Amino acid sequence: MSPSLFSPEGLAGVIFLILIGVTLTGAVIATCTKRLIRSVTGLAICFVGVAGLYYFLNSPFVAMMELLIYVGAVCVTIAFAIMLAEPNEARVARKISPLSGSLATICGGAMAYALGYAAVNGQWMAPAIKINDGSVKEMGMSLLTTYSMVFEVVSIVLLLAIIGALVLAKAGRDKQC
Amino acid sequence: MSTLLGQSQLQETFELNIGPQHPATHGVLRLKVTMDGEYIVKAEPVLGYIHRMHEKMGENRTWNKFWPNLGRLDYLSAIAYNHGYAGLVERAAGIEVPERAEYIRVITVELNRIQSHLLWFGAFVLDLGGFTPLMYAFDEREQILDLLESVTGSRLTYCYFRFGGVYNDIDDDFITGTRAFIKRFRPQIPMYHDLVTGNVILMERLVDIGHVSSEMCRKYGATGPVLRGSGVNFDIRKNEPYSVYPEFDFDVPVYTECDSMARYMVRMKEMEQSLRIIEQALDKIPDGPYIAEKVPKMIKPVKGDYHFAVEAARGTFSMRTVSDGTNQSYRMRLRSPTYSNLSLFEEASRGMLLADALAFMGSLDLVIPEMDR
Amino acid sequence: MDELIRILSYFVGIAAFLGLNLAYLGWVERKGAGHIQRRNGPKEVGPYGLLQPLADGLKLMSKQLIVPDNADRILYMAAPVLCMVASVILFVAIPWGENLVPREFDFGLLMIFSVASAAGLSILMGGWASGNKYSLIAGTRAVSQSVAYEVPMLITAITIVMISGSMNLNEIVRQQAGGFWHWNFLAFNKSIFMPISFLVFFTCSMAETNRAPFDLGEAESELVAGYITEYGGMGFGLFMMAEYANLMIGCSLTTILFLGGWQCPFGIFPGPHWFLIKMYFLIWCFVWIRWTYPRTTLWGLLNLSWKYLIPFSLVNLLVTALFIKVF
Amino acid sequence: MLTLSSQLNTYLIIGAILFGFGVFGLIRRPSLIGMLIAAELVLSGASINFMAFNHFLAPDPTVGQIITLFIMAIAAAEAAIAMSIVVAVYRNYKSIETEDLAELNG
Amino acid sequence: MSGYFKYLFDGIKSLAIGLKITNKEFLTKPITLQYPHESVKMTPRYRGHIELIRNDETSTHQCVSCGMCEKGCPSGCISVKSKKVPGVKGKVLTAYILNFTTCSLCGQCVENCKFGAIRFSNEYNLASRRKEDYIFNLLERLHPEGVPEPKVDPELLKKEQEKKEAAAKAAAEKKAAAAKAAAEKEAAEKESAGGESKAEEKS
Amino acid sequence: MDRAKIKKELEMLAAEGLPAEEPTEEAAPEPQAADEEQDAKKSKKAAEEPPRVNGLLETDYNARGFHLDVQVNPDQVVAAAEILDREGLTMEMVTGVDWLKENQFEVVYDYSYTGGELFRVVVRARIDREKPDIPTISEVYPGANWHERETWDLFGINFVGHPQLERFLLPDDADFHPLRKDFKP
Repeated sequence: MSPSLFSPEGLAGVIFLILIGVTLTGAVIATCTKRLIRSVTGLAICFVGVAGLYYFLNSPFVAMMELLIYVGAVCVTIAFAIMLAEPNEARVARKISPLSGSLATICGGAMAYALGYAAVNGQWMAPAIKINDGSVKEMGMSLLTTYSMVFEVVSIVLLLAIIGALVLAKAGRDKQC
Repeated sequence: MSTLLGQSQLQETFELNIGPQHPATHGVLRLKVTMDGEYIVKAEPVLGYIHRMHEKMGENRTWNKFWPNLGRLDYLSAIAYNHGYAGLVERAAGIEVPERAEYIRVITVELNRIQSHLLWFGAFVLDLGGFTPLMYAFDEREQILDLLESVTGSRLTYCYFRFGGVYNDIDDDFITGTRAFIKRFRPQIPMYHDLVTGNVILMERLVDIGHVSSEMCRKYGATGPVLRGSGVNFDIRKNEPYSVYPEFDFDVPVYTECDSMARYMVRMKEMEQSLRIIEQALDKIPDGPYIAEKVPKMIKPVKGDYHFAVEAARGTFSMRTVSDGTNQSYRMRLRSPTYSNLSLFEEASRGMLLADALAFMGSLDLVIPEMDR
Repeated sequence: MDELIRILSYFVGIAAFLGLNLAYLGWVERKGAGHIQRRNGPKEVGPYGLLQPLADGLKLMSKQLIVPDNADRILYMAAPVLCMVASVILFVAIPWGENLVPREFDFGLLMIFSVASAAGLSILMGGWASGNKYSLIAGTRAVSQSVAYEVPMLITAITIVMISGSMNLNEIVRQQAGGFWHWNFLAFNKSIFMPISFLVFFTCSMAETNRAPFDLGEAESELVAGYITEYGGMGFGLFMMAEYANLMIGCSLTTILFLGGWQCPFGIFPGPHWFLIKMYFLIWCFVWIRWTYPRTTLWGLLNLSWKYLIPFSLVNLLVTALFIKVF
Repeated sequence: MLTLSSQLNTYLIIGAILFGFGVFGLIRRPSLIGMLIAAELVLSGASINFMAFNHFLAPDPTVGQIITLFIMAIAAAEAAIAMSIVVAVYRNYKSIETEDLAELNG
Repeated sequence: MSGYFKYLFDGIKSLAIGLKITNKEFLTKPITLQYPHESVKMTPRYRGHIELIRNDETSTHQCVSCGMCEKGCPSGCISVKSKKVPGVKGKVLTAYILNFTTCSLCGQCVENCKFGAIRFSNEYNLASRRKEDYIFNLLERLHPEGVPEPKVDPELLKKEQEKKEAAAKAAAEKKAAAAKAAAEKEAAEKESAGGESKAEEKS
Repeated sequence: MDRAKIKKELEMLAAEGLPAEEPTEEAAPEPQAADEEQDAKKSKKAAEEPPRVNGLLETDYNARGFHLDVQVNPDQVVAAAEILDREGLTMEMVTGVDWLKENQFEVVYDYSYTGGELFRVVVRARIDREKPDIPTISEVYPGANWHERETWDLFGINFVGHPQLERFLLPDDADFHPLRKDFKP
């Protein structure tokens, strides 16, 4: 049964379709353009779409975090890297060998097909009951109790990442001292 | 940073072209800057965009006809340049100047110096991103320009001095106006210090930035506030007295910090000292002719070299002429202070942040037409 | 259907309010700058120069859009639009009054931060796409600056979230009901450092919006006009409008988090007018500060962030946690 | 069409497509940064799956969200590290194209 | 640590002082002068372009076209054009052209003028889109209604005419003499030329 | 700074550069200079006088604006600069004079003392107009770099060893030296 286009549910459906479009367009831009900076833009668009999907999956918190971390931090970082490493993009027009292009298409297509096939044909069992509603409060509770390991690991990973990035940047910059 | 800048083959450098039209250069100066990120590896000034060959003009005109050129060198302290030329030719031709004329000269030169420093102050803070002090400085500067206009007739490119005196006499209106200006301007200086000098942001940008040692000044021939900001007590008005300067009681502000702040402070203090000189001159000014009576129409100095130096707003302006006994100069050489002051920029700016280097350049107080001549 | 009408009316309302504000904030800034500098500011177009924004807008719109030769055409065109869109979307979450909020998000605060972070990307894009070294430097500067100041800003915001127990902006305001002594910036019963925290947040929002004295991205004496060097006409206009929109968002957020949003200082007649008064007062402070101080450098900026703002916000976080635990 | 948002398969297929794009990009891109971008796509494809399962199937709906947040943290850390590696590599080799880095073959 | 806080407090204090000053300025009245609506009175010594002084007695200028201003001008922007009119003492100024685009307002011309015929005007509202608008004929500017004819002094005219006649007479005599001499010379030249040509033929 | 020492050293330097066969000329310039200041009319005839020989003149400051006037050989300017540098003087300017009649260029170096006492020294050297080579003093005084470059630009005097002898004030494609007396625009 399809809801009317102008009911709130129908509008939500339209927006969902738009979000899917945004995600896939972003993915296409991110992988198929020649200039890296456009790829990053595509990535950002894709993440905006993904954040919308998360919102539909009833977790606005993760959606916001997706925007904050991916668009605001990861994309900016990558854009920075591009600026530092390839400021003039002189050698953009490097030939991509047709072999790698077709290989990539085949691999990617096969992966997507396999995963999609598994997804559609899998027998997914809905749970009988939900023990909580997945709100931020519950999430915070379980993050600090059941899954506190994740919390700790994330903090260590981030710390290491910061130190590692500093060390690497320093080493690249100043070899002699 | 200097250790990092030492090995450049791995460095990621790029060239940045600042100018000839750029908000920070205040004129048509160009800087070819090689940058490493935000740091300057090498900054090479490129001059000559408004070169007008004043020296050749000096060779081709009679002594009298060279007057208007002086106002077009350093358009901000044009009267000091007038003074330099007047002194040079008077020395060469042996012309006596009446005392009143000398007093008038000193008053106008010092007014002009204040005006120049005010403009520099505004433009310097503008370089640092503060727009408002510029407007306040311009307000005061307008008063000076009005005063000078009422006596010289022009507002910027003065052509006021003549051999043996000045173009026309000052009147009582000018004297009362100048006194009123001094009274009005004195309390403004602490206001500037409150608004600008004490500001923590400005201090952060000026203190310990742009170090120029006295030895470096000597090697590069830097003079004026740059030299005095490096702790050298040298002022032509004191050390090589000309005109009636020995009769006045004034101090030469000297700061030993050698940084941009020191140069800034020197200029601010110099304004106060100029006010003192003007006050004394107004008190002491004698009556008498304002121009020597017997000035020959055709000036023919004795053959030989002559040299005369004055303290312009930016440093030592010295003129050297070679006379061959005719009524024209055989060779006229204008030594402009900022030319030498800027020549140390390339060395001093190495390893600086771009923003700091431009602030440092502002603290040198450049006037481009004077450099290019 | 009701929902649709509500959305539509809010859309129209926000558009009208925003358009008027973006136009006249420029006028306020110029007029304020003028009077601070002993001059008049705009005066000729209309009474008190009130039609000046119209004239400016007409001028900007009638200008030819010139794309520089070595610019990335698509990104060059897209960057100002992206910047503007990111700024405008934020207005959806701002509670102007108790019942006057376009969409009440449970995570309103988070939403504002996450969407605002996209503006940084657009500035980077604009700076990059212009194909000009000045723009590029300015873009990187602007972004590194906003990244640096996001840290103390978020920490301070988290303090507020801890106090209120909610990320809902309306809820945060509701908890500050009563006289001005209940507002968060004077909430000494929550943490003794709240006034300092307010100053930290205010400074950070100034830096986040690239306003003077933190306008390193468009430092005209160094980088000509920064990331908008190559933009003319409406491209420039959009960047300027986005700057003012960001200014409004920053001031609104400060108002909501610290100054009690739409609450009245004396506990009577709360409503949107109080919100607007507070917001405009803060905007005026921004203008006032901009025309008083010189610009900082990048190091000065980072020093301020790392040496002062981050330690203070962290200390405040700890003290708040302590207060919540103890009292 | 308008009820797609309430079907698990939609999300799974989108995740699969993103994953496929990621793999495609990883192979096709000649430069390190391009590969980094593709890797981000792979990660987000995976997190969509997590979120979808979390929403439709998990008895405890916090798990998937926590895992997704974990992935985000990893992605951010990865981006930071990768960026500094890229910059360091570029400083040494003046290139970020993988073919030019043959020295690293050992 | 105390230095840290001291620096902080000093900094905040300095910023507050700055804000106080700008606030005070904000509340005081602007000092600007709205130029097209109001304008400044120029000081009497203001140096605009030069102009001829009108003599109240003769209601015309005092220029005697000596050209001292032209000679003394460093930029060569003055050109004085004059002619001799019978019956008038001295030369009569027909055009005093000032090329204001090259004038540097140095004042040498005014100084050099021994007759007090020129001075600086007080005019500063000079704006135009065309360069040619700045080439002034000062004589026309002095007499916008039309340059009056110079007054002819009958006695002088008579004297001059006599002189002229005498001169013409003398000139005629001289001319005649010259013509005669020339004719003789020509003849002589012809002879020699003829000789030369003959010599050429011979060779 | 020691005036007497500077004077002595410069005098010796100038004497070194004198051609060996005319040692008697060394003493001659001083009275001649005195004449020049005392009697203005006489010096009008100076045009016919032969070009000055190397040597040191003590000039009247009030009349000329400098205290010492030294003429040295072109290859001695660096030595002179070193002497003055050792004593802490400032290089004020470097310039040239074109003596077309004598077919020579004169390179003039002005030094002054900024340490307090007033002292100005002029060092000059004459070079041939056909082959205008003179060593650079920019090694001693880096500030001379720009002055020499400008002098090259305007006169065509070649400062041997100068690090960057390129067009400075004039455009890069200029092929003339405008301050030469035979320059026709």
